Amino acid sequence: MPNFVMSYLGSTVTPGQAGNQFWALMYVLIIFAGVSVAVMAMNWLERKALAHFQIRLGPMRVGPHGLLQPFADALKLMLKEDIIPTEADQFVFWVAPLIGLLASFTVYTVIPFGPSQAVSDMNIGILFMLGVSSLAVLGIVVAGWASNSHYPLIGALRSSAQMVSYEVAMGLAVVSAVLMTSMNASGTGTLSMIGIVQAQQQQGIWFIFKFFPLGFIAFAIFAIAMVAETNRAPFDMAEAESELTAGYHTEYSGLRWSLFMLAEYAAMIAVSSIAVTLWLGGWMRPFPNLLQAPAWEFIFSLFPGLTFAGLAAIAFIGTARMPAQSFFRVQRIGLAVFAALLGFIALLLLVIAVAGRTADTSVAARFREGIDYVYWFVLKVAVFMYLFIWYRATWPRYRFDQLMRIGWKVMLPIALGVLMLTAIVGVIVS
Amino acid sequence: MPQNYVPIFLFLAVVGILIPFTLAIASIIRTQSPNRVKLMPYECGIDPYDSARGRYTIRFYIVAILFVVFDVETVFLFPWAVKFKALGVFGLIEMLVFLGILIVGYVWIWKKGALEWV
Amino acid sequence: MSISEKGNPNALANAVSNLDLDTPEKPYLDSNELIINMGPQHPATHGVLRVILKLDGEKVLGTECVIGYLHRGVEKIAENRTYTMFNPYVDRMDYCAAVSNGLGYCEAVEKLMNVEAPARAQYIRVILTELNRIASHQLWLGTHALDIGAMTPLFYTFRDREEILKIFERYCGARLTTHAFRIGGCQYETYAGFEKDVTNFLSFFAPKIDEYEALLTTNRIWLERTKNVGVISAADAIALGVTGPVLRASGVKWDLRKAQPYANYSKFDFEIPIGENGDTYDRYLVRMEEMRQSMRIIEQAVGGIPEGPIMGKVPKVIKPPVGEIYHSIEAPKGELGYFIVSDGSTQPYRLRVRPPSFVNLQALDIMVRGLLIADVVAVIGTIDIVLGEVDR
Amino acid sequence: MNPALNSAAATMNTGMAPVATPWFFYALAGAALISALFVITRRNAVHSALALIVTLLSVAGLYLMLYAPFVAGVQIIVYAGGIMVLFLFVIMLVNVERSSKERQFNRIWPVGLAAACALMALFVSALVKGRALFPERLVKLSEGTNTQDIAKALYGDAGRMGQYTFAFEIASLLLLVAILGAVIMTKKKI
Amino acid sequence: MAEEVKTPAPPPPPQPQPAKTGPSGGPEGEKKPTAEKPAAAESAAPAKPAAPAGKSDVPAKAAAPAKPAVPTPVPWTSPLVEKYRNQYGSGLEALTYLGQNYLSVDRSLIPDILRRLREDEQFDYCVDVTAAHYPKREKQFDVIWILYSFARNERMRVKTQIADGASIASAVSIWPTANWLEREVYDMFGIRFDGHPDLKRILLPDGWKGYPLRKDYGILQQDTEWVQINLGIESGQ
Repeated sequence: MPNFVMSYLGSTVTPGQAGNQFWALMYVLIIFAGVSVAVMAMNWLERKALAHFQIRLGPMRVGPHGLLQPFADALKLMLKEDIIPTEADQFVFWVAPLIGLLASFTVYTVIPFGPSQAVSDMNIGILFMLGVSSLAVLGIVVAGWASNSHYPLIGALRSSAQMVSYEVAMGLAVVSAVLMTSMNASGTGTLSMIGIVQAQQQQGIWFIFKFFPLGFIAFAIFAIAMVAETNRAPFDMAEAESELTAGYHTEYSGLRWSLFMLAEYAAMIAVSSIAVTLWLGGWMRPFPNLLQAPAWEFIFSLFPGLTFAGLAAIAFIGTARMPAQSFFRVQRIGLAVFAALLGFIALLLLVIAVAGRTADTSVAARFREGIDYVYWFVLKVAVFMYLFIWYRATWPRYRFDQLMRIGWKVMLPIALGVLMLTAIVGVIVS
Repeated sequence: MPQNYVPIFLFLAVVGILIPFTLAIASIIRTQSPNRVKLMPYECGIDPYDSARGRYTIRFYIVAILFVVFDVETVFLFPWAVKFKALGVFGLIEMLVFLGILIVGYVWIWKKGALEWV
Repeated sequence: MSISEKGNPNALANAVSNLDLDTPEKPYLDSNELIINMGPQHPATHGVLRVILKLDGEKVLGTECVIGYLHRGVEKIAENRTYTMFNPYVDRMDYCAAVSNGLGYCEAVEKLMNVEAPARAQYIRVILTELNRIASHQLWLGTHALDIGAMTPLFYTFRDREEILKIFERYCGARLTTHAFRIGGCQYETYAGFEKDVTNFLSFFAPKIDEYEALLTTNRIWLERTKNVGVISAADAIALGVTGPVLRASGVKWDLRKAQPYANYSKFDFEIPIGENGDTYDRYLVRMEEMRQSMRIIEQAVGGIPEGPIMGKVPKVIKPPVGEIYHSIEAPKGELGYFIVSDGSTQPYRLRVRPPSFVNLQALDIMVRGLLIADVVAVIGTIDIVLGEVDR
Repeated sequence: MNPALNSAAATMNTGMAPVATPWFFYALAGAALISALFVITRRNAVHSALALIVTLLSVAGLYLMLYAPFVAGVQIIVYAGGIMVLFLFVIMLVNVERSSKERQFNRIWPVGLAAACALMALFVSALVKGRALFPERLVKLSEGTNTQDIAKALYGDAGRMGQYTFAFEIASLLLLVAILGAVIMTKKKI
Repeated sequence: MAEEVKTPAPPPPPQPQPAKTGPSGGPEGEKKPTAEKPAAAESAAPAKPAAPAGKSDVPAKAAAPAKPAVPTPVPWTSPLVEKYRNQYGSGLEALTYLGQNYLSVDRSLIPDILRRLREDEQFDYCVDVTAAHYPKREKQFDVIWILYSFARNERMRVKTQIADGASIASAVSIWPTANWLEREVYDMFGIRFDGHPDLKRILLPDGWKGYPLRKDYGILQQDTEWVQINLGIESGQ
């Protein structure tokens, strides 16, 4: 049994390619659980970060520094009454959140957390991601229609129009990244997510810097479009609470409502992953070609452990700073335990980093590599997650016509222009 | 089914089983006490004047059809992009002609104001 | 997007009239007009305002305001209370600017009785009223920005408003419905350190306004959302009786503190900020500048508080002579007037409040026609209504 | 290292090993058929549209089985993601509540039936004649380089016109007409 | 529209109780318009007691500090007043009380005089329209317009008396702002305004019975029937 597990840890291809459906199922379950936890963490982080932007504390009561707040919320949502309006179309109302959820989760099939740390690698990876994530529109528009109420209907139409509008610019930006993948000796590019990262590795440059500033502009187009695509501020027209109360999910309540939230956050992570994969070198650590020496390799492999060590230190400081009243005792203990947990993880990661420092093909080394890949990928995605929060704290909301105008009259021409310029430059260079 | 597409269905199955399962669990433990006002469509506490299933504005239709057109165009671009270097100048000109024709249409609808929302 | 021809009363009159709620079936491919209730249970109508919107898609074809959800019969209560007993009630109308309400009421009754508050009381009144104007504008700014989707300014303004409320609390024990003034002067002497608190606040608050402006004034999205939105021309504004910052943003340089100075405003040096286009952005700028001007007034006043009594010679039982009076002040939201008819008894025979929000709200329809749903909330926010005052 | 795994990896470059093909085929084909039946029998247009989405996605799955992933991707992006949004918007432009009360089959249903039978006959004949109808080479596009092969067919190779280059350029004219038509139809005032 | 001056037979109906009593010597109050205010009431012409009515209350310690000067309405003389007095004669009476000017006008003159005040005299801002109820009087209601002129920086009031059930011309076509103000007067007093585009209740619900600001409407009184039906509260309170 340990051998079995170890052999897969050392695998060089994704389980999908290897055709091992059992291990693929394991990956699927891990990713499902991981994304759910990430959404919860994101929820907590968003509330805390937003609160600190706004000079308040955010959740502080449930668990130390509100760490258990997402769990409390989940429990509350489970217990809340599930209201389906009498006028609503019961079946469609039921199925709508499921559509969104299926769409935003299925794309994780091809997200490459590492060269072999993905469920599957498809020849049409990026096409699949764009296509499936565009299906989320259907869930939203159907949800608004099923509610049979004005605000959800307007919200649904708005957000679907918004999503399809920005999908155009998004697709064009993606094409210009795909163009770059074919700038190699064989002249053949790829749509595979893993292939795209490997192309960046081969060419020795993140595509965001390729043909500067063309790559950067394409990336910027994508980064803007992805905010609109996920209905986040400043493009959160769909659920503009000051206009449409809650947009397309106004009539949804309880757990069913939380499914929409889950889908939205999962989609945020998914589109950020696309951006990271296409332009930011995916799982690659910084300067993989410049700083190639084994020493550098070792130093960078310490990062995951050090990050957790830092988090543990923050948690310990938080424990120390808590008021020394008996009222806070449970919370102090909780935070201390949490800090210890983080510290333990940090220790574990550091041990693995040291054990796997020899760049051979031993299982420990492969395992260490895997952790590095996932770490750098998640770190890059986390930066985007933070940006999402930052946007929300800073900017007012666009009006719907302005949003559409930007989508069709600004983003689309720029994306087209960048695409054509990239192609021309590409032909000239080669 | 080629082996590396099977995980898609695994993913669909996992989500499609786990989520309804959660909903079912929740439906057992949650309270349920509906009344007429609760089940009314929300419109700020006032009974709506009419059903929301009326006809909404035509502009969304224009957006959707433009989206389909540009979507198809993007789909054409993908295979070109992966072979782009091998196709060379010839492929570039091909694609510029293709895009050029579409850009003519795009400029036309811009001029006609179909991209204006109001 | 003013629909009237330069204040033509007939056009305006028709515009303000009610909505035709019938939605005729339109021919094929034409969308139906949609009728939507915005409010009373809506996050952005600042209370229990209900606006019936007639929409074509997102475009507003017309609106009708339904108000009165917060009607408490303030004017009827006034007829059944003595002048002194009614004084706290006025705080409950515009609860964001309770001090201004109290000032207007006390001055009106004083005028009816032909007494004047002593100089020291006048200074205290001006300081507190201007502080209250800042507080009211802060509340407006926070909620208005929130309506437009900027969450953060709300918390900044509430943080800073707290400092003003602390001064109020130390002065009279209450934070919101202060009941700070009495007929004939002030009841409370300033507490020790009042001047210092006010001065501290001024130095604390000056950079804060810049902070708000840094967040919004040059923000591109803010500009797009507010420029040329909810435009009302000066002629329209006058015809519709709009007052306060809304009127000034349309370019009419009219402020009761200058035009018909009350209290001792004539002693202070300050500017009346005006706008040019009468759009939401100008109203925003005018209010921001008004906060600065209020600080100027406070600065001058707090340095010059004279010694002396704080109450004028007012009998214990207030019985104004028979007569009627109209007195109005420049409340943060516009002209707040009290029309009092006295029959010589201890209770007002009739007390009419001319609320600025009520009259200003009438301009909503003109301002939002042809705009989009999102602009409706922006315009409601920019008119700065308080439903307690609209409905009384 | 797991030897089975490496051998599996080795197959990757040549082509994908099929997994449980009949099961997937019957499941997908069944889903496509049943949902297609729902499309025409549901009175509520939105229900029909949802059923149609299932049909289209099942067909996309069938394309995957045929080692044509690019076509499957296009099916998802264009049909399920694009056209269905268009359909739903159009459904919202008609009064669903009224139209669902109208009669569903009008008098030309025999014609429709005849057309369906003719199509059926075509399919049966294709099934019977089998390979004779289709040249072998078209089936040979390998999964791993599917997109690249399509690119070759569409855009040519190394300076030569591809098989469908001309058709591809014509397609852009078609798209142009679609844009113009949509705008002219919906914006009558222009 | 009563274009023609009807010169009502009796002199302007008596001022309501609150208007007048006592000695003279009206101070102008502290509100001193800064702009070119036309000659105000300084020249206290011989007090022309508008009407005998008035309950002639002993001014209860009317509190003016130094001189026991209880203010009283004095005639308001200005070119504006002269102009209209010449035209309308006794249908109109101009007074100043505590420095605030008002015109008491016969009901039939109202639409005409309001229009002229806006168009000829630049009273372009209608501050308020309100009313007061005097149940003991024959003409039970005072309707009051408070006007302001930006050009003159001057405020004035126009008053008229109407009987219960009578209606009065709407000023909406003169000042659009009168729309809601008139609706409120209608809502609270039941005074109807002819020519108002949409005269319905504004603060109270549409089906409400009774006019709360009338003196015969008790402070605790409610339309119990409405409350029972619409709010489902048994007691109706």
